[in-house]
Amino acid sequence: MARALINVPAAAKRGEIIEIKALAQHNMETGYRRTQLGGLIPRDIIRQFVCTYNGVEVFRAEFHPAIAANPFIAFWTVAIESGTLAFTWTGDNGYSVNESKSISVG
Amino acid sequence: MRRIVVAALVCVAANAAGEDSIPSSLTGAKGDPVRGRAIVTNRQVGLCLLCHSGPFPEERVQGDLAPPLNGAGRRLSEGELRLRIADSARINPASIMPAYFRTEGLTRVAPAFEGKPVLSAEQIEDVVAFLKTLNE
Amino acid sequence: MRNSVLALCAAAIAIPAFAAEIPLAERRSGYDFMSRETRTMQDDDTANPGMLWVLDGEALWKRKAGVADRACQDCHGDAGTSMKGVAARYPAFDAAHGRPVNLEQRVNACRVDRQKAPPLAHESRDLLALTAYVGRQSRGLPVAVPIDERTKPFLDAGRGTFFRRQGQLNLSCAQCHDDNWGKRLAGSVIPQGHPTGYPLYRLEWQGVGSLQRRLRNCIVGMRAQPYDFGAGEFVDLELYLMWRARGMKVETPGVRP
Amino acid sequence: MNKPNSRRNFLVAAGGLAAGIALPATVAAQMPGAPAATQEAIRRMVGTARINKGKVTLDLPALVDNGNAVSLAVRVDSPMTESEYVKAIHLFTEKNPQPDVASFHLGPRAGRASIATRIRLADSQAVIAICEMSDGSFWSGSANTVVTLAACLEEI
Repeated sequence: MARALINVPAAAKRGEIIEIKALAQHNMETGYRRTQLGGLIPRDIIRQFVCTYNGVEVFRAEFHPAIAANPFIAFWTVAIESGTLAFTWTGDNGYSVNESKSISVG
Repeated sequence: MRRIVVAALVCVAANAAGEDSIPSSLTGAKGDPVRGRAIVTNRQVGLCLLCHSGPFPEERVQGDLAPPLNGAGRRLSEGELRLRIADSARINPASIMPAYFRTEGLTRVAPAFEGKPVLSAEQIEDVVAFLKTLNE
Repeated sequence: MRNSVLALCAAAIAIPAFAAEIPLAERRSGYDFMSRETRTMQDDDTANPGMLWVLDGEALWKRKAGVADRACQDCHGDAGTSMKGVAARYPAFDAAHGRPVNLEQRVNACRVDRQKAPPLAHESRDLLALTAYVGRQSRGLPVAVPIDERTKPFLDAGRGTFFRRQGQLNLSCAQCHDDNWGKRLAGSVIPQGHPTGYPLYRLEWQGVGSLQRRLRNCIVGMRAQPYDFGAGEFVDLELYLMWRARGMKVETPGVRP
Repeated sequence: MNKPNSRRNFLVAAGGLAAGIALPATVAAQMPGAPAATQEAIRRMVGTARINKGKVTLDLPALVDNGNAVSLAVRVDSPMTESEYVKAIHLFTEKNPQPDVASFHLGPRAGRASIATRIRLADSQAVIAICEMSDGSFWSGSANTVVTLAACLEEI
């Protein structure tokens, strides 16, 4: 099933600054909500998002419960060479998702 | 308590169509304007600010479906306010304003609210007493 | 006597023209009442969280299911062509049931009859995903529910529900969405209530939901007893709402506050 | 369906946190006006460093449709070169039950010091962005927003 939706330009010029958008499927349960019976719903969130470019970390984010459900993040990176952008989301209860996109830089 | 409510409901029903006022208190006593203000501004109890606005600077979001409550106490007598809250359909059958003290003639009322008026007689008297203080 | 006549006259003057249907040219999607940020969320497929459900729906469309071991695709082929415009025509008359059925019911009929699989639960992720995926194929196309002698009685029943006052607060759909759209109910602008984006991602839900879930929200707000998911009254109301939105563009998956 | 009302619980929790906590004077000097819990969270992130005003632009709609997903963008005035770049951007709120929102780690490879995300806001309040530069300096920007509560909720 769709765990994430990532948008990276398929091709870019060397040195071009490209925008990357990533949307992950996750409820981001805050840990502050209660059921109708009054019980606290335990926190269950994505804690970290990492983007690597040919193995080198170019962007990282740490999330707290105030990040909206189905976390969306947009950021920029310089297209330096052809290769792979890898995305990793990790979080509570062993949550871990890996996705990758290839980019051709000319 | 229950007897008072039933008696008061009858009292509203006895108010013939065409009259513009319920002159006497639904409880026989004066309401408390401080409690009335709390009811008016509570979105789950009075619901007033969903449609009306009024002199409540602490309430950021107020509705504009219905006339502002400002000056309600100057425009309308206590009895006129009481009728408009209890059963505004008597003044305008097409009004969007719910009848706060009528339980008959309603359709598909949720079980949790079946047979209950939106506000009790005491609460309506509190609201009337509060609205009467709105002179500007 | 004279007094009561005068009072009646005054009452008559006080009654505004009410419950008039919105002229076709003045209809506006709920999209038009949203903030720029929320509109952007809907417009940009890479930022629209509803697209996560659409992607799930695409996977389900291709996945074999049931005793028949058949996928939607095995009968319908590429959804991009076979499902184009379909959601814009629902609810549609179903001969087997002798009444209109909505898209959720259509999907489930296929599952039971063709795939020999159990029906998907109302508001389940899979049913929302499949309807979002099918709905997505009609994006940009005009809503066009066919009204004929078979569907007309159900359309009229739905119209009746739309104008009927209900609940402890004694409100009708029409009082808000025909008579008072554009005004504010507390902080929220009242839209006209055109169901052009369903199933849609509602920020309030933090997820995707069906039109019937949304209708239940309104009915609970009126303090009325909601109809059960899939109830005939609900489908008739859906049919009326879609007819009322005829010609407007499908936005699925929409985003709303 | 068991859908609890998140915002109401959020608000209750926020009220508890807003109760005053005595703070060292240095922290209060870093972010005057911010509630104690927010100041405390900022201090944990930046230590005792001075926080300058400026260089950080926080885009937040003045009025939001729903506090469950508020679009937010941060831009920092930086050339983003090997020698001068943004290391991190931290977001804090004033009235959420927990003031920390997120931290974003950038570097010269970002090319542009700009991020966008969507956050939850329990109530109308200020959001604060603090940026850590490659030279070790801290800069801040903030924005206020009014959160509209939905009129018709699923459960009452």
